[in-house]
Formats: sequence, C-alpha cells, structure tokens
Amino acid sequence: MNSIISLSVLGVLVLFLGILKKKTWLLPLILPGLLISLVMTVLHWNMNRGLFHNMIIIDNTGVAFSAVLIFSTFLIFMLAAQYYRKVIRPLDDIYAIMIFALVGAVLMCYFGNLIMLFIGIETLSIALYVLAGSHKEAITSNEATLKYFLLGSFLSGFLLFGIALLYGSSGSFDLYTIHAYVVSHIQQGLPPMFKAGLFLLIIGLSFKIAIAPFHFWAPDVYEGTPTLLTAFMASVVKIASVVAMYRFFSITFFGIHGVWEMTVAILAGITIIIGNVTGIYQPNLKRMLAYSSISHSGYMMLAMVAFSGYTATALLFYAVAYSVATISAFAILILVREAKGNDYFGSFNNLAKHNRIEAFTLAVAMLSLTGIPPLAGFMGKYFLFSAAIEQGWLWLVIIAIAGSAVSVGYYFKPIIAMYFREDQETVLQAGPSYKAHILFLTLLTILLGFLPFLLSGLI
Amino acid sequence: MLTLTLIVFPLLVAIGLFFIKDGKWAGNLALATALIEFGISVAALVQYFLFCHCLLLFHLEWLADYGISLKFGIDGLSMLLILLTTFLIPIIIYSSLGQKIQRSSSFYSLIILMQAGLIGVFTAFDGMMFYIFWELTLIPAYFIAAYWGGENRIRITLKFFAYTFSGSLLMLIAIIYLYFRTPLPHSFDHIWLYASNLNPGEQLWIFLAFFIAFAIKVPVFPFHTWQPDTYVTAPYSGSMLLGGLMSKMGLFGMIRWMIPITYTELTRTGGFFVIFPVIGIVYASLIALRQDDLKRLVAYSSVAHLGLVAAGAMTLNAIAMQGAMIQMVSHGINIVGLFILVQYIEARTKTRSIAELGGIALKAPRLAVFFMIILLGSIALPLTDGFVGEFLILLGMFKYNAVFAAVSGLTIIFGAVYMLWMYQRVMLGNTKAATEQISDLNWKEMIPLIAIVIMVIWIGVAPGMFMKLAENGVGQVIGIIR
Amino acid sequence: MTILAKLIPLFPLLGFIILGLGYRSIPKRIASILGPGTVFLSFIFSVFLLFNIHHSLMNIRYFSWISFGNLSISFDFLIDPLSILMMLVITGVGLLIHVYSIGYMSHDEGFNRFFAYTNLFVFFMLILVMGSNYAVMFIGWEGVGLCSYLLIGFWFKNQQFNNAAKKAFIMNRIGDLGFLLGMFLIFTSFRSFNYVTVFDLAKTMPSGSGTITAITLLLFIGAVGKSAQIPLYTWLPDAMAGPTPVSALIHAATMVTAGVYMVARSGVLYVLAPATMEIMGLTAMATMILAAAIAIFQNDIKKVLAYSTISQLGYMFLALSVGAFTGTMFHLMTHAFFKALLFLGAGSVIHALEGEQDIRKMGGLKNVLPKTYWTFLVGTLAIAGLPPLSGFFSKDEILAGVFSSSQTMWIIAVAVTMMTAFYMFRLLFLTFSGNYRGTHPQSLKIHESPAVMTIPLLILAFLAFFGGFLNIPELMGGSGVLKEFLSPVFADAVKLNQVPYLLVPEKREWYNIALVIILVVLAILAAYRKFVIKLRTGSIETEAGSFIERLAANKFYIDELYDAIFVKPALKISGALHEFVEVRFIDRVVNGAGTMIVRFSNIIRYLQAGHVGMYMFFMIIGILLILFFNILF
Amino acid sequence: MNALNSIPISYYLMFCSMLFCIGVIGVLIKRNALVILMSVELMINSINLLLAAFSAYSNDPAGQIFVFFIMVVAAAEVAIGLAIIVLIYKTTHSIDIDVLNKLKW
Repeated sequence: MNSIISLSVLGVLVLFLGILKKKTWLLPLILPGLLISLVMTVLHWNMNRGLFHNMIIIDNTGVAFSAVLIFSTFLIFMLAAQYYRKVIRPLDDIYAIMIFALVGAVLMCYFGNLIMLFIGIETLSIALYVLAGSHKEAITSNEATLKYFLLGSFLSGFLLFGIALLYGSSGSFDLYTIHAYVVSHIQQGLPPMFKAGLFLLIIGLSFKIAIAPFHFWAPDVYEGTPTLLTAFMASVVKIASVVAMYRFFSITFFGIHGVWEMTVAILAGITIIIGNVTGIYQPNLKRMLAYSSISHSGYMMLAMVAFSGYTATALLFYAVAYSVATISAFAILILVREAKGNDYFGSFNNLAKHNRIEAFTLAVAMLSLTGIPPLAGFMGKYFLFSAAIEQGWLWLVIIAIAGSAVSVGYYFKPIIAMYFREDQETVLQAGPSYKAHILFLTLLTILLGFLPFLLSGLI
Repeated sequence: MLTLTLIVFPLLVAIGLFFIKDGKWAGNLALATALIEFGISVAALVQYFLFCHCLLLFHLEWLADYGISLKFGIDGLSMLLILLTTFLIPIIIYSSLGQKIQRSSSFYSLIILMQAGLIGVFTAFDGMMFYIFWELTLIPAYFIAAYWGGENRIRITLKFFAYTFSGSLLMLIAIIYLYFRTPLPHSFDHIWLYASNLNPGEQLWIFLAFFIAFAIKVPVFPFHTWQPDTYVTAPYSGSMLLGGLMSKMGLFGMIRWMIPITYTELTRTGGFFVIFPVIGIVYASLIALRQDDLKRLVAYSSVAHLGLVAAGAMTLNAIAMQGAMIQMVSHGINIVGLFILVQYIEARTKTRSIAELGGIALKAPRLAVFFMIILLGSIALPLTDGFVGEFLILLGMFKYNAVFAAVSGLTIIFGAVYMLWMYQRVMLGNTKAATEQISDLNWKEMIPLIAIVIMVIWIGVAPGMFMKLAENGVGQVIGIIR
Repeated sequence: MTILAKLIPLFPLLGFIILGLGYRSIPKRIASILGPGTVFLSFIFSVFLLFNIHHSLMNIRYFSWISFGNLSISFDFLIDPLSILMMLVITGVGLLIHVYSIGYMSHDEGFNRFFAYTNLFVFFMLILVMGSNYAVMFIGWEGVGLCSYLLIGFWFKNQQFNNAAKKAFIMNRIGDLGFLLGMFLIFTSFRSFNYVTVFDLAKTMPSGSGTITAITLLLFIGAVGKSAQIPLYTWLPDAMAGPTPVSALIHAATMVTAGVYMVARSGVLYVLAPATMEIMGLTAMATMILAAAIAIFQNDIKKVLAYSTISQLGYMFLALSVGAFTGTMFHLMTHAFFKALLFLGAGSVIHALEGEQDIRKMGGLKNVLPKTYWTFLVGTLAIAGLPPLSGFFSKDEILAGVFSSSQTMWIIAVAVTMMTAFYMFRLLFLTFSGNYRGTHPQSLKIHESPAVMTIPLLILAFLAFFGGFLNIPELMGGSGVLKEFLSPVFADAVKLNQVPYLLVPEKREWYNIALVIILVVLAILAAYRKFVIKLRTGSIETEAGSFIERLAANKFYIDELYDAIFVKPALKISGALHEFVEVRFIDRVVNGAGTMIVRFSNIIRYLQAGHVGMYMFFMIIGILLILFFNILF
Repeated sequence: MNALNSIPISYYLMFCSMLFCIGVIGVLIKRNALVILMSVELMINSINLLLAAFSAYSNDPAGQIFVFFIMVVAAAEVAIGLAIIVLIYKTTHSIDIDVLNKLKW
C-alpha cells in the first residue's frame, strides 16, 4: 500500500515540477523516488494482510512482484536521459504518466478484489494509450496508439463482461468469496455463466500479456511506440498482467485443477509457436523483440498451466530474467536507433568493433533470452520447464523447447550482425553512466544465472 | 579442492583476458594458464593415484530446494578426459600463437572459457551442472568458429549452433524429467538419476533424447552433417577444439549419463541403435575417399572414428567401453595433430586442396615424418594410440555382435585407404606449384607435434596408466548395468 | 638367456631410432655400419639362443601391454625351435641383404632412411615371430606391413611406386581384418590370445567344429593377404617397385612367409579344421598354377621372381594343407636362401645395367658379371629342385607329403615344378646367355658389382646349395636334423592331423623322385631350346602369341578386374554417397527443417496484416472458440 | 422491488448480452474510429446494466458501486480515445481505421 501511495505522490510531484518548468530536476527526483518506493515495498515483506476489506491483499508474492515492477521501471528510467537527450520540450507529462502506469501495475500485484484488478488494468492501459502516442509527430506512433487504444478498449469490454458474469454467478468481486463459490460448485460442475465469465476474464488478461490469438496488437504497437516506452510495455506491463493472472488463479482456484488449464495450455502452445516462428522473419530488432516478448508470454503461461507451489518462484525468476534481458536489449536498441536512424539488423553490422560493452550487453541479453546457461534466462526456463514437467505437461514443454530451438534463428541475428558481419564502423554515443548501467544489467543477467537462489527461495 | 580449481581458475582467467588489450601477450598469458591448468590436472592425477583411487569430490549446495548442487568430482573417466583437455589446450593455443589473430585477447579468452566448460562437463556429477557446462562450451565454440572462421561461416556456424542446441534441449527435458522420477527427495545427483524409476515408455523417450543430443554432438551418423562444414569453416584452433575435445563431450555423456540411466533400453532394442554409428563408420569412410579439402577429409575420418567409439560404448560391454575411453583420448590427440599439420601446410602453401598439393616430403621431410606418425596413429597401427582403442572396441563388439564388429572393422581397411591415398597425394610424388617453395618445420613448430607424437607412442606401447584410469570408471558403469 | 632374447629385437629398433632421428646428420659410413650391425648383433644372439635352448619352450615376459579386468595381453615372447628358426632366417638372410644394400644403395640420397626402414622391418618381423600370443604377432604383422609400405614407396617421387606401396598396404589390411576377427573369435572362444593356452584348449575340442573352422578361415584370410595368395596376391608383383634388396628381404625371404609361419604356428587349430585345410589346399594350388603361368610370360626380371615367389608360397600352403609342417618350414627356409639369392642376383644385374629390368634387353651377361651369373645359376638350380641343391630336398619333402595324401594334388604340384624350372631357366638364359640385346652405350658401362654385394651373393649361394643337407630325409639315409629340431613344436599338430594319410612304399617314393627330376630336366631343356638355341638365329619375340599366352602375359587381367570391381565402384560410391545421400538427402533434410520453419514464418507473418479490423476479427474468433469449447464441453 | 423481481434475471442477462453483442458487431463491421468508440461504449454500458441488475437481484451494493468505477474509467477512456482520434485526424485527415496501416508483418 505504501508503494502505491508513494508512487502516486511521486507522480504528482513530477507534474508539479513540470508546472515549475524544472526539466533538469525530473530524473533526479524520479530515480531516488522510485528507489524509496522500492524500499517501502520491500518493507511490506511478510506483512501478509488484507486492507480495505480485502480490496488489497498484501502478501509476499505481491510484494516481490511489485518490487520487480518498480525495479524494472527504475532500470527503464535510467535509460530516459539518454533517450530524451535531444528532446527540448518538458517531459514531466510522460514521466508522470509512466509512474501512474506503474501505480496501476503495482495495484495489479496486490488486488484482492476484481474491482481493484479492473482499476489497476485500466490505470495501466489508459496511461499506456497516452504513452504509445507520446511521439505525436511520428505517424507510426499515432498508428500504434490508435491500434492499441481500439483493441485495448475493445478487449477490456470483454474483461468487464467477464467480471460481471463472475459477479453474477458468485455474487461477489472478492477473490476469496469467489474461491469459496468455486470450491462449493466444483463437484457438480461450474455453471456456464461462471465459466464464460472466467474465460472472458482470462481473455482480457491474455490480451494484456499478448497471448495468441490476442497478441496481434503487440508487434505493431511495440514497433510504433517510442522505444523507451516499448521497453516499459515489454517488461512492466507484461509482467504486471502475468502477475494479475497468477493472482487471480492462485486465489480463486487455490488447490483446484482442471477448469482452465487445458485452455491456457493450448493458448500457451500456440503463442510459443507463433511468437517464435514469426520472429524469424522480422527485419528489425524492435519488431523482433515484440515477437520475442510474445513467445515469452507463452513460456510464462507454461508456469501458469503447471500450477503448483513453485509457480510463483518460477514466474518471479523468469520475470526478472526476462525483463532485465529485454531492457538491456532495448537499451542498445535506443543507441543504435540514435546512431543509425533505424534498427534494421543491417544497422548492427560490425557494431562490436568499437562498442564492445554495448555489443556484449546485447549479446548477453539475446543469449539469456534464448536460454543459454549459465545466464539468468536459462535458469528462468529451467524453473518453468521443471514446473511444467512436474505437473506432467510434457507435450507443452516439448513445444516450448522446439520454440527455444527456433528462437536461435532470430536471437542470433543481432549477434551475428554485430560480431561477424563486416560493414562501416559505427561508434555509438553512450555516456559513461549509460555504459555503467548496461554493464550493470549484463552483470545482473550473468549473476542471476550463477546465483539463482537469490530469487528462487523468496516465495 | 583441485577439482574446483580446475574449473574456476580458467574461468577467472577467461574473464580477465577478455578485458585486457589485444597483443601478443594475450596468447602467452593464455598459454601460461593452460600450462598451469595442465600442472593442476597432473597434480590431481598424482593425488588420484597416491591417495584414494576414487572421487576427488567437491560438493556444495546450490539450489537445495530443486535438488541441484555444485557437485564436481574426478573419477577415472573424468581424469582421463581432463588430462586430454589440459594436454590439448596448451597445444592448441601454442599452435595458434604464430598467426595473426584479430582481437586476440577475446580469442584466447574464449578458448580458456571453453576449457573451463569442458572440465565442468567432464567433472560434473550433478545432472543440471552437466547440462549447464555442456551448454557453456557451446558459446565459445560458436564464437570462435563464427568470428575467426572462413567462408560461409555465418550460415554454417548458425546451423551448428541451432542443431547442437536443439539436441541439448532434448537432453534438458530428459534430465528434468528424470529428476522427478528419482527417489524422494528428488535430486540431480548422478546416483539419484541412475536410480530413477522409469517405465518402459519413459525409458524409450529419455533414451532417445539423450541419444540424439549426444549423437549430434559427437556426431554420429545421420546427425553429422553440420560437422564437416563447421570443421572446414572454423579456424584451426576451433576445429581442434571441436574435433579434439567437444566431440568427446558427447561420447563421455553417453558413458557417464546415457548408458547408466537407460541401458535397459539399449539391451531391449538389441543393438538397433548401434547400427547408426556402425553405418556411419562405413559411410563416412567412403565419403572421405573423394574429399579434396584436407580439413573436410579429416572431418569425415572423424565421423568414422567417433562412430566406432560410440558403437563401442553402446555395446554395453566392458572391453568395448574400455576401448571407447582409450580411443576417445587417442582420437583427440590424433585429430589435433592432424589439424596442426594441415594448418602448417595451409600456412605455407595457402591451400588445403589435395589436388594442388604434392611432393611435400621432398622439401619438408620433418613435416612428412610427423604426418606419417600421426596418420599411423589415426589408422590404428599397433603400437600407436589408435590401435589400443580400436582393438578393444572391436574385440568387445565382436563379443556383442560379430557382424557389427566385422562391418566396423572395415574402418581398418577404409581408414588406410583414404588416409594413405591422401598422404600419397599430399606428401609424396613430385612437387607442384604450391609446394615448390615449402619450407620444413622449425623447432618452434615441432614442439606441439613432438608432444603429440610422444603421446601417440606412449598410449600405443604402454597404455597401462590410461587403462587403469578408464578401468575404474568403466567398472562403475558396468557395475550399474549388471 | 632371457635378457638375450629380450635384446634381440631391440637392436634393430635402436638402429631404427638412431638412423631415423639422424637421417640427415649421420654420415653414410656410420649408417653402413649401424644398419647391418644391429642385425648382426641380433643374428649373433639368435645363434647363441639356438645353442643354449635347453628346454624346447621358453616364455619371456616383457611387459604387460593391454590389461584390465580379466583381459590381459602381455608383450611376451615365446622362444621355441620354430621361432628360433624364423629368427635365424630373418636375421641371417636379413644381415646378408643389409650388407648387400650398402653397395646397392650407395648412390642413393635416402641411404640412411633405407637402413632405418629395413632395421624397423627386422624389428617388427622379429616381434612377429617371437610373440607368444596372437596380439603380439599382430603387432609385428601390421608393423611389417607398414615397413613394406614405406620401402615399396621408397622412391616416393614416383607416384607409380606410391600406388604400389599403397596397394600392398591396403591388400594386407584386408587380410589383417580377417586376422583380427580370427583373433577376436579366438579370444571369445578361449578367453586368451596365448598360443599355449589356446592350443591346449583347442586340443580338447572335436575336429571340424564350427568355431575352429571359422577361426582358422579368418586367420587364413590374414595369411592370404600377407603371403600373397589368391585373391589378394596382386600387390606382390607391384611391390617390386621398391629397391631390389627390399624385394629380396621383405617380398621374398621373410615378410611374405609370415602367413606360412602363422599357419604353421597355429597348426593345432588347422589340423582340427579339415574344411579350412581343404580350402587352403585349393587356394594354394590355384595360386601356384596361376602365378607360374604368369611368370612364364613376364619380361621384367623382378616380376618373374615375384610371381615365382607367389607360386612358391602356394607350394608352402599346399604343404600346410596336408599337414606337412616340417616340410613347409624347411621349404620356407631354403626358399629364403635361394629366393634372396635370386633377387640379389637380379639386383646385381639391375645395378650393373643402371636400372634396366627388361630381360628382353639383356643377354650375354655371363661374361661380364661372372660372379652374379654363377650364383644366380645356383639359385636357379635350387629353385628348380635339382639334386643335391637345397630346393630339391625341401620340394621333395613337400611332394612326398602331398603324394601321400592326394595324387591329384601331387600331379599339379609336379606340373608347377616343371613350370618353375622352365620360367626360371628362361630368365637365366635370357639374362645371361646369348648376345647383349640392349643399346650400345649401356654395354660399355656394364661392370661387376663391388665385393660388398657379391660376398652376400656367394654366402647365399653356399646356403642355397647346401641348405638342403640340414634335413635330408630318412629315405636317403639322412637324419632329418630340422625335423628333429622342430618336432616338439609340431608334435601335437601332427598327432591330431586328420588328413587321410597313405603309406607310400619306399620304392614308389624313389620312382617319384626320379620322375620329378627327369621332368624338371626336360623343362630345362625345353627352355634351353627355346631361349638359347632358337635365339641364336632369330630375335626375341616381343609380342605374345596365342590367346592364352596373351592372357597370361597380361596377368589374366586380374588387376583390371579388381580395378573394375572394387576400386572404381568404391570411388563412384564415394562420390554418389556424398552427392546424393550426404548433400542431397541428409543435409537437405536438416537444412529443410530450418528452411521449412522460415517458410512457415513467412506465411504466418501475413496474419499480421496491420488492419485493426482484421485483428479484431481474429480475436473474436478466438474468443468464440474458447467459449464454445469450454462451455459446451 | 417487486416489479424488479417479477422479471427473471435471465432476461437481463439475455438483454445485456445482446446489447454487448451489438456493440461487438459494431466494432467489427465499422471502419470509422468514432463509431467504433461508440460501439465500445455500448458494450461497456451493457455491462453496467448487467452489473446493476446482478447487484439488485443479489442485494449486494458492490456491483452498483463498481458501475460507478466503470463509468469513471470509461469517461477517462473516451477522453483519451477522442484525443487520439483527433490526433489521427490531424495527421491523416481521416478517422478511418484502415488508413493507418504502416505497421504490419
């Protein structure tokens, strides 16, 4: 709760700074502010209580995930200075909206009530509609925001309808009450209305996570959105939605299997296949990362399907590994876009010659996403696969590893371009702090691979 | 402690090397590291023989909840392959010192990293650690081949990576699956994995997963098509690493993991899977006949020889498995020797095409003599290293299935045919335009070859120590099978 | 004693190592002492061993070679009369040939290399005969093959020679595979490679059992390769590409007899396998006749001798096939003497003519090369089998043995004896009688070989002449020294021999001997008529006459046949495998998997058409499907 | 209250679902961004009605409170949506959703 409040305050403060036209103060305020709210979040550790009649439930899972979200946002804000280097106009609105989106995301980690879930999702989404179109002059940005908005509001209609149906059949928005309803009705079979509500809710969340066939927005929107915000979408938004789904399942279906698993499994399988296979043909890194994020949604669903005590751990680890790797990839993407004006793979040619740290970072990120040990991505995949295998979802794991094998085809494209292709030499314009930051991300990826117990034992 | 040092020391050096400026001393530093590593492994060998004849074990909890621990140990099997690794890596580094290498510090860093990975693979007693190090070796191998490689390197090395990686992923699922079939509390420890409780269907697919993963790595027919291209395109050091050491990972994996875990599947299918490597022996030998590129010829010969080793290992027979262990070492030594020689030839003549070579023995008799000796080792002449292994493998296979042994035995004939024909065209006869000005080896160039020749003869004449090392490990595996 | 035996093979090895390492720096003078010197030491030690062997069998432990579990192959030597006999032949004849080579190779650049190789050869040959088990024998077996390869291709500038060397090695290896499989079968049946153990166990097995038949057949394949019998004989004529001393040492006196030695050594096994014996006899006869027939029409002095060697080896196998082990060893020994003599004589001729090997371009050398001529004559008489030369006694013993078991075989053997006499005298006459047929400038330079070459010739001639007295059969009042000497080795084999044995009356034997002598003399006269008298008037025929003659002159096209059946198809298959199976099938499947995914990717990416309406449509379909399946089922 | 109870809840359910579907169909078949926005509003309002009905039938105020939340959110959404449409109109001079089709494949 403290984190929600502190973040909201931070957002408002940022807006005030905007009014005061103190552009240079923005990041110096935001970064410590995020750290403070991170600390406040962590202070909730082991609190385990419900607030406002269980509207918000603070438990360790929520704390861990919201810490991850805040931390990811922090990592993204570290890139902001570089990204908006040449922008003259005040950025307080964008930053504030990002922070508000984060508030929504954090809310999705804590909700104990479907109302709160809805509010969290909408806070996040509405903020994102704005952010996606924040580059007003670019027609791609416009297109991205339009697509995102139309599809997003359309699908949130379904989400709402689902919530309404759940409410109608169980008589409450409260997750525990719904759980009680499920427990009492599971024997004679859940009524169709409940089932319809359940699946509509899943569909609504799937859209946010970008699970096939509700993933169509992702590549287009990712590509059109300003890169920094794409990073935000790919990491924070996705993780928040996954967490929301996990939370919903973990409470309402605690100890109950079989109602939704097969559907989610099939969706996960389709997502992995589509994400990985389509990824191969993409000509530029940003769009490729969109497909990569789709396929990773599929992997995360693997843990969801194999619902057990380990799921949260698996998801947490995977989320961290994934978002760190993705953010570092976007960090390099930002630099390359700045230097070359585009992010076609050709622009990465021969990059390693003069930009060893940058190239190394991107390479490590790609390898981590591929799932090569001993990087964090591998441990993440290991947790997912092992959870899935334990629950007997072997066929799904086989699809997943087939997808991993295919993913080599595109994750290696930037590596090959950077290291093995000859071309004119480029020097990326990255400041020392930026370099330090990406190096930090890389180290994090490597360290998490070596010391997975830092995260795996938490929840 | 030595076990841990063997892994961690190169790992640290590799990281350090990565950051230093390019220059000649990157290579020298790497060489020094490799030599120290060799010293450590010899110390481990001494410790092994003097004190315990058993595991030099390092054990540390890592992911206790998930049954993964840092369990590394040295038994006979590991010792043999560690010695091979630490013996070959200095030679590989040394043989590359003379060349101009771009970004030499990264190059050597990757080689040393590869060494750490290899030793990790050979010492891992924890299934997950095995897998992690298994993949860890792939990255340096890929980068070495793709960055310092020749023609078409991007396409070929990507195929190499994707192919081997796909195989490894299959193994990953198999290992994880096994974990959940181990007795409670689950563990990735090798003893637990050996004790996993599988029904026949599970046996089959787990066996297949392991088999395909290892078969791709070795490579065993028909999973070998990445290999000739990769060997050809990789720089010489890369080819040596791949052919001399990385292929041993697959074979080692078969003996350490696949066979103890799924041997019942091998016995149940009655040698069906042995057919693949056996076909590969004849097939690759026949193809090797007509190859014009020296590296490609060596690559195909490697498919044939390693096919024999794989077949030997899979016959589940103590003698053949013993032979397989010895043959792994010999093949590693021989193929590195051959690659060094081909490297010298290419450096002098700028070509690897057999058709353009000839008469080298006239101008460079030392080169010819070394080539002959290593070639003899490779075609398994008695008193060279190749013979001991092949003899035992064939003997063991004969006990298992005489027809297989007879077909595999064709390697004795075919090996001689393509190797001698190659030797004749490259070394003998009159000189050609490319070889007119060829100079003989100097002392510096001869050092690695002398080391290799000593090993060729040592293993051939007095394989006692190696036999003893292998006996210990093979005995355990056979013990499990019985 | 033990240390003596241990040292015997080490001398040549040491010679090889010193000469090999210092092949550039060691002066020829030292090499010419070192090369023969090491063999001389071995010879001396072998002689010493001969006189000091008290019990017939001595097992000498060298070191444990391959051992683990219950498999133990040790590097052991077995010193018994048989191996001593072989050692003496190898080191004795080897020594003479080494000495001869000092002169023969004196002008060659690769002088040191030559002696290094020959020393290595002697080492391996000694290992072969001294080994106490099949594995050690195999070391020598393959080792001599290697040396043969190295020495045939000694002048490696010439690719023709290299081809010959390679062919020899590969054909040997084919046999070696048989040998190896035979060894494996021995091990699986008897759990040991040791001669003593194996034979002791084998003795208890019934005659004609499948295992022993298989073992002996497989081992025989090895012998066929090594001793150049049908079908693996074609390498031996080609092997004449090597320096002539090599032909004498390796391809006449020692290495090629290794197969004979091996069969004799495994006598116990062979006598228990009548089927193998039969096959061996048939092979031997076919080889004898074929080789002799080809020899008659060859014009290369060394090739004639090579075919003669094949034919004589056939003789030995024939003898083995009827169980006449002592006779075989006897003939092996005498053959080593006279064939080495003939080769060295031929080498002397070639040396004198500066490399000319075509007998049609020789003639009249009798006067120019008197020592060579007389020694060559002794050799020819010996091989023709005229009394009292060594060949007579050894052949007679074989013929007597053959006669007692099969008359048909005997007739063929006698026919081959006649053919041998005919082609050997043809060779002798064409080379040494008549007028010189070469070009003029050559005739001026012809000179007798130096003493270092002629002295070995004289010694060998002496041996070829008197070697037969070592084993004069009882029939002629001799004591059969050799037979006595070897009897402990072959006692078991002779006892177990199952070949039907006919007791031949003494009188009949005398008749036979006389008949053979008469026939041989007739053959010699025929040769004289054709190649001396006729040549006085006419010129030598260069074209072969009838169809059969042409066929024989072309070696019955066996080489071409092999080329068409094995070599060319192998190359074709190699190309086809690479082209069609490797590249177009296996690799295409692998690449195809990748390409398929890329294609698939290219198709399904068009789902992402960019139209919001379309996306919505897909999503609705998805929603409907999900709801449909979950609510209705 | 009685009048309310005399109509079974399934009627509301059917009605709202139909309304929802009309909204969905509107979204699907229209190409005008503004009309689509209106259709989305229709969907949301049908849900509001449904929630209110459920709330009333189960005597639970939560549903009706949620309706207020939804209204607020929907209003915000419409505000953003209209802003976006204006933005699009500025750049493309059209509010047809198919005009903007640069990002694909």
